[in-house]
Amino acid sequence: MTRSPLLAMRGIGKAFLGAPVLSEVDLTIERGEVHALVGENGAGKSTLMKILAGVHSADAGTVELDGRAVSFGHPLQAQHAGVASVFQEFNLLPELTVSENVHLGREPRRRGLIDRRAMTERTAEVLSDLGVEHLSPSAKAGSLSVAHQQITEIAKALSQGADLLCMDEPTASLADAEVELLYRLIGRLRERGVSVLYVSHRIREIFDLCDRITVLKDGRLVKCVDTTDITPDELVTAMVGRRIEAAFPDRLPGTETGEVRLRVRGGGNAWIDGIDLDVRAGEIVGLAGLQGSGRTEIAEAVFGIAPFTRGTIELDGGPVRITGPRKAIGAGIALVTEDRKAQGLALRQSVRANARMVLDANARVHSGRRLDRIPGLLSSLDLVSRGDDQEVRFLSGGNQQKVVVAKWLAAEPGVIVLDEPTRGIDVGAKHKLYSVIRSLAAEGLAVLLIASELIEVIGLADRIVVLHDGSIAGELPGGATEQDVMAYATGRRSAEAGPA
Amino acid sequence: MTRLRALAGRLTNPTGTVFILLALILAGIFVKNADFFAGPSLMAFLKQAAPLVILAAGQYFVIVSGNFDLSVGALVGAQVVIAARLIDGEESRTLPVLAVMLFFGLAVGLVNGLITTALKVQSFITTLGMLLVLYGAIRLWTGGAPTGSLSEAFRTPGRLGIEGVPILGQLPWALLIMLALGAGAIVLMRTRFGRILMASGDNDRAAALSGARVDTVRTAAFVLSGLSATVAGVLIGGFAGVSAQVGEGLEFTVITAVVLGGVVLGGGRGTVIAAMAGALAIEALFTLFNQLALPATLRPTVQGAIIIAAVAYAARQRTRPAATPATVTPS
Amino acid sequence: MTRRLSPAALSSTTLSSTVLIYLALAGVLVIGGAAVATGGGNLFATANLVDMFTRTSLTGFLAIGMTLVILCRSLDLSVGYVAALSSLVAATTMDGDVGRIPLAIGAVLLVSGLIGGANGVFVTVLGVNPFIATLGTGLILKGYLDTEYKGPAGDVPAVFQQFGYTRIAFIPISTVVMLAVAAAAIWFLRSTRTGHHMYAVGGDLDVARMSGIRTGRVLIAAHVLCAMCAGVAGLLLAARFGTGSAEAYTNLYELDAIAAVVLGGTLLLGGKGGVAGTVAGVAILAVLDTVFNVMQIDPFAKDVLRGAVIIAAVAIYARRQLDRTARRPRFALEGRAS
Amino acid sequence: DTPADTPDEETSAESGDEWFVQAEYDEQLAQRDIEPEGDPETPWLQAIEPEWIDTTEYAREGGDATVCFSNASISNPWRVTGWITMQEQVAVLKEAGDIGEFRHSDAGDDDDQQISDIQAFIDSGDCDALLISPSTTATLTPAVEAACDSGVPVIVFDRGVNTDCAVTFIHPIGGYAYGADAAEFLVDNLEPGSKVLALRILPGVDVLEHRWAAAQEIFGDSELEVLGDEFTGGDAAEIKDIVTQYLQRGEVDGIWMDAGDGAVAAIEAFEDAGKPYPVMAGEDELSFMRKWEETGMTAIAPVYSNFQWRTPVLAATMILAGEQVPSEWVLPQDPITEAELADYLERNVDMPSLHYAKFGGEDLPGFPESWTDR
Ligand SMILES: Nc1ncnc2c1ncn2[C@@H]1O[C@H](COP(=O)(O)OP(=O)(O)OP(=O)(O)O)[C@@H](O)[C@H]1O
Ligand SMILES: Nc1ncnc2c1ncn2[C@@H]1O[C@H](COP(=O)(O)OP(=O)(O)OP(=O)(O)O)[C@@H](O)[C@H]1O
Ligand SMILES: [Mg+2]
Ligand SMILES: [Mg+2]
Repeated sequence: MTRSPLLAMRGIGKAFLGAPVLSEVDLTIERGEVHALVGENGAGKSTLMKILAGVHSADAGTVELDGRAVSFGHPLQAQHAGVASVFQEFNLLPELTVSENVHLGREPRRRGLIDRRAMTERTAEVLSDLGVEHLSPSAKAGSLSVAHQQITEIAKALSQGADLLCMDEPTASLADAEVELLYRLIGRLRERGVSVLYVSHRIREIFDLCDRITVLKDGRLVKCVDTTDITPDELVTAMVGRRIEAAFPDRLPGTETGEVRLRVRGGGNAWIDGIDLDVRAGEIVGLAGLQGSGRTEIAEAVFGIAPFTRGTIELDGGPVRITGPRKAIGAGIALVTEDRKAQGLALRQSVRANARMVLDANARVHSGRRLDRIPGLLSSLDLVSRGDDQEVRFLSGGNQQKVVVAKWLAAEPGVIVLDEPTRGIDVGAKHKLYSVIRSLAAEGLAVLLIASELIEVIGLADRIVVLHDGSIAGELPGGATEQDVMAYATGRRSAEAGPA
Repeated sequence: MTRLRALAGRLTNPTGTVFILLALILAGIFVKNADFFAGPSLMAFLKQAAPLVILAAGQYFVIVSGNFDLSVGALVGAQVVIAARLIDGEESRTLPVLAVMLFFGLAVGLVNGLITTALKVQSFITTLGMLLVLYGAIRLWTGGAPTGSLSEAFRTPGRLGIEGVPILGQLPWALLIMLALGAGAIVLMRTRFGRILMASGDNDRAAALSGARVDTVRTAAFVLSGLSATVAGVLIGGFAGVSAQVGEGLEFTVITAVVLGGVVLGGGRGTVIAAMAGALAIEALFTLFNQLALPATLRPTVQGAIIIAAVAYAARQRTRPAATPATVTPS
Repeated sequence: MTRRLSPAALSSTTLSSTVLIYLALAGVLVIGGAAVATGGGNLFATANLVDMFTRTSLTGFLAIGMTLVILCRSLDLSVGYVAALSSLVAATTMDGDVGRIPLAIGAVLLVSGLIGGANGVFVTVLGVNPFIATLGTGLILKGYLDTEYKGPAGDVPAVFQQFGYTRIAFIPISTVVMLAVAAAAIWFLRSTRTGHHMYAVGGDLDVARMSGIRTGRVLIAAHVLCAMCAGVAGLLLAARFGTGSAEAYTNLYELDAIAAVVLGGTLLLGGKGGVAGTVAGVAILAVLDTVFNVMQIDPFAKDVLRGAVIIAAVAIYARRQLDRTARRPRFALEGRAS
Repeated sequence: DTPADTPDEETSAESGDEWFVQAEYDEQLAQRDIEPEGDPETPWLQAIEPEWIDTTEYAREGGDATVCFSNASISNPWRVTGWITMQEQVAVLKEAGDIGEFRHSDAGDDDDQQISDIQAFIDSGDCDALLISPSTTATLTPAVEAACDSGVPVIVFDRGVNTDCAVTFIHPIGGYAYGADAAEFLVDNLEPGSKVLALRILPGVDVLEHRWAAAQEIFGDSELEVLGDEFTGGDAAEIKDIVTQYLQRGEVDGIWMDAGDGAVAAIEAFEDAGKPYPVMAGEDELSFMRKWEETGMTAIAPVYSNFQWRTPVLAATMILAGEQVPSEWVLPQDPITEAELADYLERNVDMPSLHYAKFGGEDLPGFPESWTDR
């Protein structure tokens, strides 16, 4: 008799508010296996994982753990069944300490009471298991660096002693050294017979760590293969559905690189320093760097959210003082923020209300002509919606992002800063955005593009400015290799030293 | 057919709940006493409901922008007392005193708004404090009980109307003021101000990053609430004269009315017309209680149960998705 | 990572909020003491101390319970009604019979607990905003009280009245009990899972749920405990009145309790604060009352001052909160820090 | 003997009329006709059937006594008027050297607060006499008992407490008499079969409940029809609204009120509906009395003697001087009839509208400024 796999999910289907996110997805994980789950943004990876973790319940399909059918109505049930999860979004409470966060929901008890000493000791154990130093169990989570927060999340999942550990992009905010730690740890878990479900966009990690790969695309299972049976190129093709070279549209004919529109000299504040930046009309400048390297801070400084306290900004050759978003908008700057739900959209308002928000809020850019342009703008972005009256929270992520872009384009800016514009949106929408970015350049806008997926910066930007630790580490032409960018981004090479 | 469906859809959405409720209550009144719908008695009902409707509109602005105004009841009371003391029966003082009252209402709203936005004190606390301050200060000023008296002119808007209108009898000024202000509120919500107010309540960060002056519009909402309390004070004082208890507890009634109208505490959702309908529903409910001769002591119980049920029903509607197919925006 | 932690705690604050609040209390005592002294009085005379302590107990019970619901990002506007009803349940159950005291206490805790449970269910299961849900419960209770009790009812035996009147040295027994309940609540929040989870539920409902916390149960537990605290407040009312009184609900005790909680540094948005601060908040209000009384301040001026003090105190806390939203700087304000 | 077949008389009696005590009702109605002892010019010193008691044990040398006063509240115009009168009386006694210091605390209608206030006075040990105007009868009883035990002479006025430990309890005849004055007037002035609406402030307050209990007793024996009894919170807008609604449904011939607050609003409802004025029982509150005169309607102003606020301070000085006081000091309580209307309006011509005609402070030095310019 063959032992049943540790986990067997069959025919899983899930829809949010009528929009299908997963359909007919199968996933099996053997004991001691490290199983990769890959797919484009919005493919449904996190959703599948959340169904497994009891956060969402599936609309269709069955889940078997250890050969027994299970159905989790609450995350607690999943935990009890031996499934531990590290979620994609941070899942920590800033006011609680590391050890409280690690044990949240499962506090050790002695005689019915929370045993804080045991809690601290166990946390220290898990952390040292992870090989982490300099992370005090009694530090408040809110005071930690992003990397330490991520480690706390991992510790939280590990401490559950689960049979199946699910990790959704655990390395997204980790530096190389910390990623190494995680590798070693996963190796040790595998030896103990623990299975790992590993979600990541980093192809290299997948080939380094995983035994098998399940590929999702648009909520459907594309294939499930052994890592040894597939090459990275084939995997990417399977994920995207076409060859990657085709991924980025070419520079549009007639795009002319004109005068410098945005010029920053010696810009700095508490988080960034020594920023010299030129963006010309018709030019796309990419900002690359690791998580936390200060890309968003540059965007925020240019847009006046956290203004530069040193240095100068010039727009079209004239010095300007940008002290807040209203000043920036008045000066013709637009910022597509990195977190569209928290910063970009009023989710319960209609498409129309969101699209005209910038015009409504700023007398200086408000005009009847611009208002009249909005419907055309939305349709030129191929917005899919049930009409202008629909609340944007019911739109898919890509369409939400189109609304954000539309609201900024409505104001006809001269400079547009795009911070992670493709985060969490599906392939088709991504592509549409790529060509939108191209056409913005063709129309003579100065575009500053921030994207975590290096490939996007490389594929779209005319020039790439690489940041390291809050300062500019170097500048590369568009189409530079990933290695070159990473060399600057990780600080292995710096502008002063020149190319190695 | 599709129109019917659209109507049905609108009625089952959380904002529509209040219209169903209002219809049910009115039907109840009709069954009990069809005469209620005769012109004069209907006018009397609307005349007396007008202040709450106007207050609801004012409170709506504050709630939709993400705040609370607990000080309106005390402000209504203060305004009536101020009017009585300053007018002191002199007809000629009516207009100047009305100007003083408007200024006072504006100032109270402004202070509420500034404390909430600039000092970042939660509006619940700001307006609770303002309630205490107004309550105490006004009594301190008048030595505990209202003094003076209102002029005839002052009492006109709240008490009188256009006489001799066919069918209706008297067309109350209060009703006309209510309609005008209601229409004004609806129009205001369609202006840039209204849109920004709504967006600020929904997501103040997104609104601010779009260049909205979030603090300014929120403060303006408090000012509108202060002004609506002033108008309500003029109407209530006009309707019934001065008494020591004017306005007491109105804040809870009006917040309930607004929430009954499907406006969500926390901001960003609901329409001003539904909020005003919520106020009418509450007033109609009180009338129904009266028509049913429900023992006076029992009324709060029924009222509480109905409010919880209605808000729970609306909450249920809110989590249910509308199932119409998506289309590409036609170009 | 699409969601980052609010960087609230990034700055290296050495002063914990609770310490700050006790400093505020000390400040109020000093200023109040000085004010009284200029009028030739002594705020710290035994009589005044007794007065201050006495005034803490009733609001104290209510505010302790209120702290729990506010920590969970909820609210309870029905506590005044619950306290009034509890005083009646207690007095009518005792009915002058010493032997029935335990029964009465049990009945009060049961009734108030059930009401709290109903509040919790309205909020969690029916999804009604707590402001409206508990306002509605309050109205329901008001109707019941007005209909059922046309005035004071029941008879509290002298033994139980001691709960309202006896003191040990200059500390009233009711204050001792209140402090004991406060200690129990602090212990509960710190040492039991349900209590600890209240911070998580108020901090972030989704995070709490994803961490395996039964958020609904926690919220209901908070409401039950809050109502039971109101029940104890009702017992104290019964002890002090010698009878039960429906009229007690007219005093807007719920607003006092909320004010005390907020003065005590608990965020109305939940997730942060605690009972230790609340006790200080209650004490601040009690000191103010005593000072106003000793100084013979006009009752209406009292309201004005109270309102102003509450707003001012919360504005100061809010300012501190603001300072702390700053991100950890990487560079010094001028030039690079190396 | 199963409970099912015996009608539970006790409970039915209780739930029907918890507030009605036949003996007290009879006593109060009788007291209305008894000539009080004392000078009619100073009704606040008159007493109905007083039982004088000796107070020499409280006698104190040298004047300048510290008198403390725990007030329930000044949350309505009647109490505000009385409180001013009391302060004026105190000023006179201070001038005379009888009172050195007058301390007061205001409980804002909160029973628990008032208990604390009383305790604070006792604990301070400074009070030579303690005046208490209880916020609620039953609930303040233990606190008053504790005050009596402290040895300080305690004087209770307005609402009573369920103990006679106080040296004297000062009050007008009472709620039954008030309610009966009003109800009898309606019965006498309305045709049999007429319809009466009762407007009440709030439930559960004994002084108000007694008024209504007496009215029910009298209406029950009459041929008047009571349309309903409504709680208004004393809010004029609420009153006008309710009366308007009743008028929409049919005729209302008479209005009975348990207190005069907002009486004018009730009258206006008739005016605005174009209906004839009802026969009305209001109170000696001036806005009502002025409206009454202006309209010439048939009305009466029952009185809950506001001048009683002078008596406790005077009683305190008497007690501290060792003079005799009545153990229960029942003050006269005569309604103002049509015949006296003009006289009382004349005497109070400068007074503000929410003032009470029988406030009894005309002879105090602060008159009239202290009542007009607050
Ligand atoms: N709670 C929700 N309500 C509505 N829609 C949701 C919800 N959660 C996810 N979605 C939608 O479901 C789709 C799949 O989301 P999911 O997070 O599973 O993608 P993913 O594969 O994890 O993507 P990524 O790589 O960006 O993390 C997306 O279109 C997303 O907008
Ligand atoms: N320690 C922190 N705690 C909370 N928020 C932070 C912290 N550090 C940075 N942030 C916020 O997170 C966002 C990203 O920070 P930062 O600019 O340092 O990274 P980045 O280079 O933009 O990286 P990415 O955008 O890829 O996350 C910014 O909005 C910043 O305000
Ligand atoms: Mg994901
Ligand atoms: Mg960023």
